[in-house]
Amino acid sequence: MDNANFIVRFLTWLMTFDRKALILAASAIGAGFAMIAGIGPGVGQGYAAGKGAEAVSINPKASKQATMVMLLGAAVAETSGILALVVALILLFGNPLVTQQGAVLILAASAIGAGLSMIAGIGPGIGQGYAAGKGTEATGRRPQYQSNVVRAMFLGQAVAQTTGIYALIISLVLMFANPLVRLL
Amino acid sequence: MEPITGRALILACSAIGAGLAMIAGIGPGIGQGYAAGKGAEGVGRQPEAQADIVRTMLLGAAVAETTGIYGLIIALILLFANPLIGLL
Amino acid sequence: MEPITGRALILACSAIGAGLAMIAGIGPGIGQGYAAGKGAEGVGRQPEAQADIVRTMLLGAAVAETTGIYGLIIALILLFANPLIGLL
Amino acid sequence: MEPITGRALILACSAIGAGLAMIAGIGPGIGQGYAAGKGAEGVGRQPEAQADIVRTMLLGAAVAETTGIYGLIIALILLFANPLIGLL
Amino acid sequence: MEPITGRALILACSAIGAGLAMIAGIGPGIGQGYAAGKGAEGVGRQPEAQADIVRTMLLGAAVAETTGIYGLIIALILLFANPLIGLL
Amino acid sequence: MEPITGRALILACSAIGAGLAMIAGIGPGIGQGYAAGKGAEGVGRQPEAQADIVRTMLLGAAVAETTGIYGLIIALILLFANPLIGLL
Amino acid sequence: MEPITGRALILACSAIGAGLAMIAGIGPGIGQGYAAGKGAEGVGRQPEAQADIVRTMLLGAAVAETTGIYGLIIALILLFANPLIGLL
Amino acid sequence: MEPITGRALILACSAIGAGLAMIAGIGPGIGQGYAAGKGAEGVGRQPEAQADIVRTMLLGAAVAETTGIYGLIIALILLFANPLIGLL
Amino acid sequence: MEPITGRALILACSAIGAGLAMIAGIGPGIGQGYAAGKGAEGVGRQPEAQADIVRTMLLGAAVAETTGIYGLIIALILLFANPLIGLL
Amino acid sequence: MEPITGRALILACSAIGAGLAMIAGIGPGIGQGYAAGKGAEGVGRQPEAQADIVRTMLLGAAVAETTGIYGLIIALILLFANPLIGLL
Ligand code: NA
Ligand code: NA
Ligand code: NA
Ligand code: NA
Ligand code: NA
Ligand code: NA
Ligand code: NA
Ligand code: NA
Ligand code: NA
Ligand code: NA
Repeated sequence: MDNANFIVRFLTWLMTFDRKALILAASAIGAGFAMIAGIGPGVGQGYAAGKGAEAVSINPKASKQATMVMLLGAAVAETSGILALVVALILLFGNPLVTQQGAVLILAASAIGAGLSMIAGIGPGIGQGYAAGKGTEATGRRPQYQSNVVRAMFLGQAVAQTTGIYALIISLVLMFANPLVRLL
Repeated sequence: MEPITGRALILACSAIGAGLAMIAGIGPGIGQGYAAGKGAEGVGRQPEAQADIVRTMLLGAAVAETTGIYGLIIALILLFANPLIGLL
Repeated sequence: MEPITGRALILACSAIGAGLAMIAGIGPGIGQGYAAGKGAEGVGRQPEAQADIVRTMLLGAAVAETTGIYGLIIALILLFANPLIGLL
Repeated sequence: MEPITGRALILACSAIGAGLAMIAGIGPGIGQGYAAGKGAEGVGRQPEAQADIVRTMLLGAAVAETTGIYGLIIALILLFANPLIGLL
Repeated sequence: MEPITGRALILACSAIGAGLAMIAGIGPGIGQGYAAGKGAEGVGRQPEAQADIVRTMLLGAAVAETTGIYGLIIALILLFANPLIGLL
Repeated sequence: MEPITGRALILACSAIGAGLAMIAGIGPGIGQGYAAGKGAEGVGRQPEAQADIVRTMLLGAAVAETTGIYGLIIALILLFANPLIGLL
Repeated sequence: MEPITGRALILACSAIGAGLAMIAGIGPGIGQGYAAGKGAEGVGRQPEAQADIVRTMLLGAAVAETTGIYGLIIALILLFANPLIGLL
Repeated sequence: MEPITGRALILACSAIGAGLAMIAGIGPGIGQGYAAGKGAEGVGRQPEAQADIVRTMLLGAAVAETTGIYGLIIALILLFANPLIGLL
Repeated sequence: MEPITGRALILACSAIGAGLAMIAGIGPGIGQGYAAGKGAEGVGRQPEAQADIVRTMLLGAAVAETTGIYGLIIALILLFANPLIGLL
Repeated sequence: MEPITGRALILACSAIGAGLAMIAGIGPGIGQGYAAGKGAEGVGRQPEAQADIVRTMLLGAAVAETTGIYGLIIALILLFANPLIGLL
């Protein structure tokens, strides 16, 4: 043991902890990583808010319609933030990894991987918020084309959501249907 | 000699998790600042619509705040009502 | 005490690698959202060109999706068909 | 010989958590700077609306500050009133 | 008990390296999405130039894809033809 | 032989925490630079409003500086008046 | 039993270093995508200048590719001609 | 045989902390470059206001430099006058 | 049995340091791509000024390349002429 | 058998710190590229003001370079004149 190198010593030290403790400690870090996704909706919805204020100043008559499109688009942009919050809450309150069979090192690392994966949500959050802002702007300028604009906005936002969904799937697989444990 | 317990390891990692969760605050900060800039621009353009412009800016900014609040809540849960200790 | 095998270490790091690979998804999310916004703007300006605008937007968005798919593929390989285990 | 205790590990990780939490400050810095730029632009264009522009800019900037304050509060809690030690 | 060998450590770190390499995909995703947006805007404004616009957009997007492909290639090399094992 | 004590571990992690806290400075740097650019643009367009433009720019930039100062304060506390040592 | 040697540690960290180096690819991806968008926009507006626009876009994109290539070269050196092993 | 002491660990982590602190420099680099671009644009449009434009650009850029300087100071303190050693 | 020496640890961390240094390349990639886009736009609008536009674009891009080169040089020093080994 | 000494650990972490410090180079790369783009645009629009535009662009870019140089200096100090070794 004294002759072992620091990597083996560190891993052996990790293994002195209770199995559950190791997974739960990693879950705390994973939950923190997942929340970073919140950058996306924050930037995107803020952009939409700015475009909303601009639209109201350019065409005060259309302020109701512009504000409604802003809120609709911003609601879609919230998705990644909510998904990340759900993953964090699962890790903290309903951790499925603690009760799973398999090597503890893999399960602990899966908690961190599940959190890292959710960071992808930054992208859809920013992008959908941008679309919300542009939709708001267009509606403020020509309220008569609101339905065309909103349809194009929603379609584009749906396309922009995909990588956030991929990340959610990987995160759920790591937490609930971990294939790595079976590869051992 | 008191060895490091599993409970201590969880609490130590919770400190890091709480710090990571706060990074979400980058987003609302950027977004709301953009809204502030556009609001100021709009108020200069149509001072008579100031009330509507500011109301829309604040409404949108409130929506943009949520993920920063989510991060704060997760951090507070990790620090003050750590549920992981209960799962141990 | 549960022993650590090399195989377990590889699979553990594969879980983290899979999570890291998904971060690529930030890019398509931002880019396609930009395209969505420009598409919505264009449809509002030239409603008669709606079909062309939306087609171009979707074509460009499909191109922008690829690196997100690459990240997904690498993650799926790490999780379901881990080739590193075979190299051990 | 005083070995590393669980308490020490928590406090060490709290130092890292406090540093991570401060990173949130990137957001308000960018956002409020954008507002400052738009405010300066607006004041140059409509000097007669200066009071309205600056008031809106500062109101929006105050809203944009919050997540930076959240990060600071979490860091101060970790450093000065560490609740994790009490959970040990 | 089978101890951790150097070979296992290299393969474990290769999984992390492969994940990191995929992060490059953020760039093409954002850039090509920008091109998609500009393409959609252009097609709306000059429908008669649609062929030229889309061709230029796709040519530029192909150029922007390269570094995402580099990242994918490095990840595939690490996973399927790991040269580091041969250097051991 | 002097082993690594808990006190040393806390101080080592405080060095990393101090470095992390400084990263907040990215924000004010970008934001204030944006304000500088908008201020220069405005002064070129309305030289007669130079005093108002520069005053608004500097006021906004002062607001944008705060989170960078927060990061600096946390770093200085970690380095010079480390309260975590007292909690040990 | 073959333990982890210094050589193995260097090669393991080289895998991580190679992955990190590829992250540089974010830059050319964003930048060249921007150029693609501006090129498509320009071709739509001035179809008669298409050759000049595309040539300038490609020239600028070639310049923007370099740091992505640097990252690729460092990764390939780490993977295929690791000079650190020779320094051991 | 000289083992790793607490003092050595603090100094090692100080090297990493110093590197992290420098990352703050991203901000002023982007911001001041934006100001440079806007200054160049303004000078081209209003050559008669060149002195005012450049003075405002440099004043704003000086303000934007501060957080980069803060990062540099923390790094220099960690490297040359490490106060953490005194707290050990 | 050959254990991990200090020399090996330094070289292993040099591989990671070299990878980190290359990340600087994100900056020139984005910036030069922006210049490429603006150059293509300008050439489309003022074909008669093509030589001046391209010369200015390339001059500015050369300036923007420097920090990417700095990162490359530090990486090459770490890989091929590691001075840290001499300090051991 | 030569174990890992404190001196070796400091030098190993210095390699990582040097790599981290270079990341600051992202900022000047983006910022100066923006200036390059604006300079090229300006020269196309006002060829008669080329000298003024380029001079302002280069002056602003020089200011934007500083934090990249700071990062380089800290990296060179860590690699060639490591002061932490003297503090051991
Ligand atoms: Na997508
Ligand atoms: Na929100
Ligand atoms: Na793509
Ligand atoms: Na806020
Ligand atoms: Na490319
Ligand atoms: Na502030
Ligand atoms: Na380049
Ligand atoms: Na500043
Ligand atoms: Na430069
Ligand atoms: Na500078």
